[in-house]
Amino acid sequence: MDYGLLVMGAPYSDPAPHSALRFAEAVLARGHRLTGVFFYHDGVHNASSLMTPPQDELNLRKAWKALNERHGVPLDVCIAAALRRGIVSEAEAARHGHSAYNLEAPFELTGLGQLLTLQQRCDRLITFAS
Amino acid sequence: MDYGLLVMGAPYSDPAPHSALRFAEAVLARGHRLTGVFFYHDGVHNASSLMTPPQDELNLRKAWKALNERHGVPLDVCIAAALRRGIVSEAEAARHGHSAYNLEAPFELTGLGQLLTLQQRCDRLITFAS
Amino acid sequence: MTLHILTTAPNSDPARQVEQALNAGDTLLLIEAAVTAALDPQLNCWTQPAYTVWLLEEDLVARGLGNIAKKHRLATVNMDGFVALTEQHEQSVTWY
Amino acid sequence: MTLHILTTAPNSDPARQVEQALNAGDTLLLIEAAVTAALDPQLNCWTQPAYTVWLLEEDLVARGLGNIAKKHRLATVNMDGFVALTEQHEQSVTWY
Amino acid sequence: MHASEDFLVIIRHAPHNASWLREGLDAALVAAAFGQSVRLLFMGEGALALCKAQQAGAPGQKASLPTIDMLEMYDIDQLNVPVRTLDELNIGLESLVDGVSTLTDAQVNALFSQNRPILNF
Amino acid sequence: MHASEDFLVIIRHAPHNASWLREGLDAALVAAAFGQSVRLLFMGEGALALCKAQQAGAPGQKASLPTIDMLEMYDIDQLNVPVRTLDELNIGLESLVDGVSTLTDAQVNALFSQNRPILNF
Repeated sequence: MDYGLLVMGAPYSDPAPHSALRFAEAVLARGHRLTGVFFYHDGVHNASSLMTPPQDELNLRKAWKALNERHGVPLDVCIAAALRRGIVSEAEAARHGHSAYNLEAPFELTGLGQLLTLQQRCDRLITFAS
Repeated sequence: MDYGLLVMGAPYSDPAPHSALRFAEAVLARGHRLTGVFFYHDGVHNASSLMTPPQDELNLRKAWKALNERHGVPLDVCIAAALRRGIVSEAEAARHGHSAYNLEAPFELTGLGQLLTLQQRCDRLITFAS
Repeated sequence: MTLHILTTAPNSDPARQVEQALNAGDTLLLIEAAVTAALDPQLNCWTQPAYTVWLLEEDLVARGLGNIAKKHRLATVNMDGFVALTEQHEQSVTWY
Repeated sequence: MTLHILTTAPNSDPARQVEQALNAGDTLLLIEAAVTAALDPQLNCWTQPAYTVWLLEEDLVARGLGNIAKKHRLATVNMDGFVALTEQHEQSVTWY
Repeated sequence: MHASEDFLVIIRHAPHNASWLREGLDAALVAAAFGQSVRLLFMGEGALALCKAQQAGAPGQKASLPTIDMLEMYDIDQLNVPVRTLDELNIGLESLVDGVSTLTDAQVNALFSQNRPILNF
Repeated sequence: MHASEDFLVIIRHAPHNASWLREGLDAALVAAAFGQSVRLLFMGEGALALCKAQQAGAPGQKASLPTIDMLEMYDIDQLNVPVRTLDELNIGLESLVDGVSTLTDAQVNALFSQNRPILNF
């Protein structure tokens, strides 16, 4: 089957991204396809390349990135939710006069329409939020 | 009197920083001193210089910065809570190999001990969290 | 005497917890989501005589509950009054 | 048939809301903070016959509640079983 | 999932409290813009989003009522609130914006028995 | 506020659920390191932090039990739980770590009647 995930919690503040990652691994282990992950609400913080957890803790961004590298899963981040919360790509940084950015590939800023597209393309859309 | 504020909510995700800012203005308007603001838990996101709200919305970081500029209020951010959540100063960025940073003066990364010091130095410590 | 500040709705865990903490003579200030308590004058906090309860006016008005609070004759303070309450109470605890 | 996923404690708003949404034949999966429901076998979700309830094993064990769930003979699934439940239900709703 | 189905968006968070309300309503508007027929269900504190007397919050805090008013322009005319929610909040239908319809427990239940896309905020 | 007073830290959030528990315990440890005599009150879901059978969560999720075990080293030996909390959670004292003492409603109430620094997590 084709699965999509909607992740709406921030790492370290919320267990939702941890649950979503474990679920993603289990989906793939059962032979399904993961069509995409959409990050909305506080979930946009999963994309932060400045995330610096202590060394004995999982770096959630790197874990999502590894999922993308191994299985080609697109990682889409809602642009409106992200900008408000200080998650900015190189292009958006330039547009808004910031001298730095903290979102880079494989994460992509995209509109909320992408969530609707994901929902339509998938057999199952599972939401992770706490 | 000497007031200290403890802010533990993120802008846009939580009303706590809005309440704290309005309270800070009222404290000063009544002739009190604001000895410091300490940002802990998700409150560390108040310091993000990449925060990019729509133009018709208040930029919370700029509002805190203005409070500092007008009244010299120190803005201390818990370093452990901040690093996990991707809030990083220039020095910490260098230390952890990041090529960008999103926390700058007047916000300062500091240890949790600073919260205890603030509590001891103030007549009143008021917590804002939701 | 302690000032207890509640920021969550009346049926939330923190609302139950603050009731365990309130002593006779204390003050309870309802801000943010807690101001929805104005809708129900039968709630415990409005019917007990042991402590004083205030609603934060700005948060009440923002949610469209100002008139309902007036109708129920509930006491409100503005932000300046919030600061005054903290002056009067040496200690405050926020429940969220 | 819908799979309802609850992530909050049994006395929370979302826990009350999911009860309004559950239809006969539906499935309720308790994950994250919701697994504390294992402590109380008298909770409505354990005593009604209309829908099936599962606890997510990993979250139960992490919180030290694995043995209590066993003692109360409550049904658990692991992450693989969670995926299986989503295969069996065309629709899922998460309550948080 | 096809465009003809009734797309259900559930709003359970109050205004001024977090961006849940705003981000939930945004999702409803985008679904409508995608040609879906959207039904909104306001449960629990979410019903306060319909309070017609609400205003903007503190300076810079955006009001959400204008978004509620915009729903009609997107052909979202199903604004449902459970009777149970109104009872629990002790709020009357006359305090809410026009065009809200109430649902019995059985009607709420029935919304979830039909197979349709659901987003829960 | 002086160092001799009993510093009260309240923990109301469960393990694995957010960083509230960890960050609350960190504050207690720092207060103790500052020479304060710290008392911990575990209310509501916070009492689950004392569950002795708890383990690390998913890979990379840090366990909080080791921090509870560390409290003694910082001379934090007052671990209080309201009887009401144990009743509401339906959990017995035997499921919790050693050294926890229960408080009646009146005792909980009394904790808040004395003037002392309080941090509420």
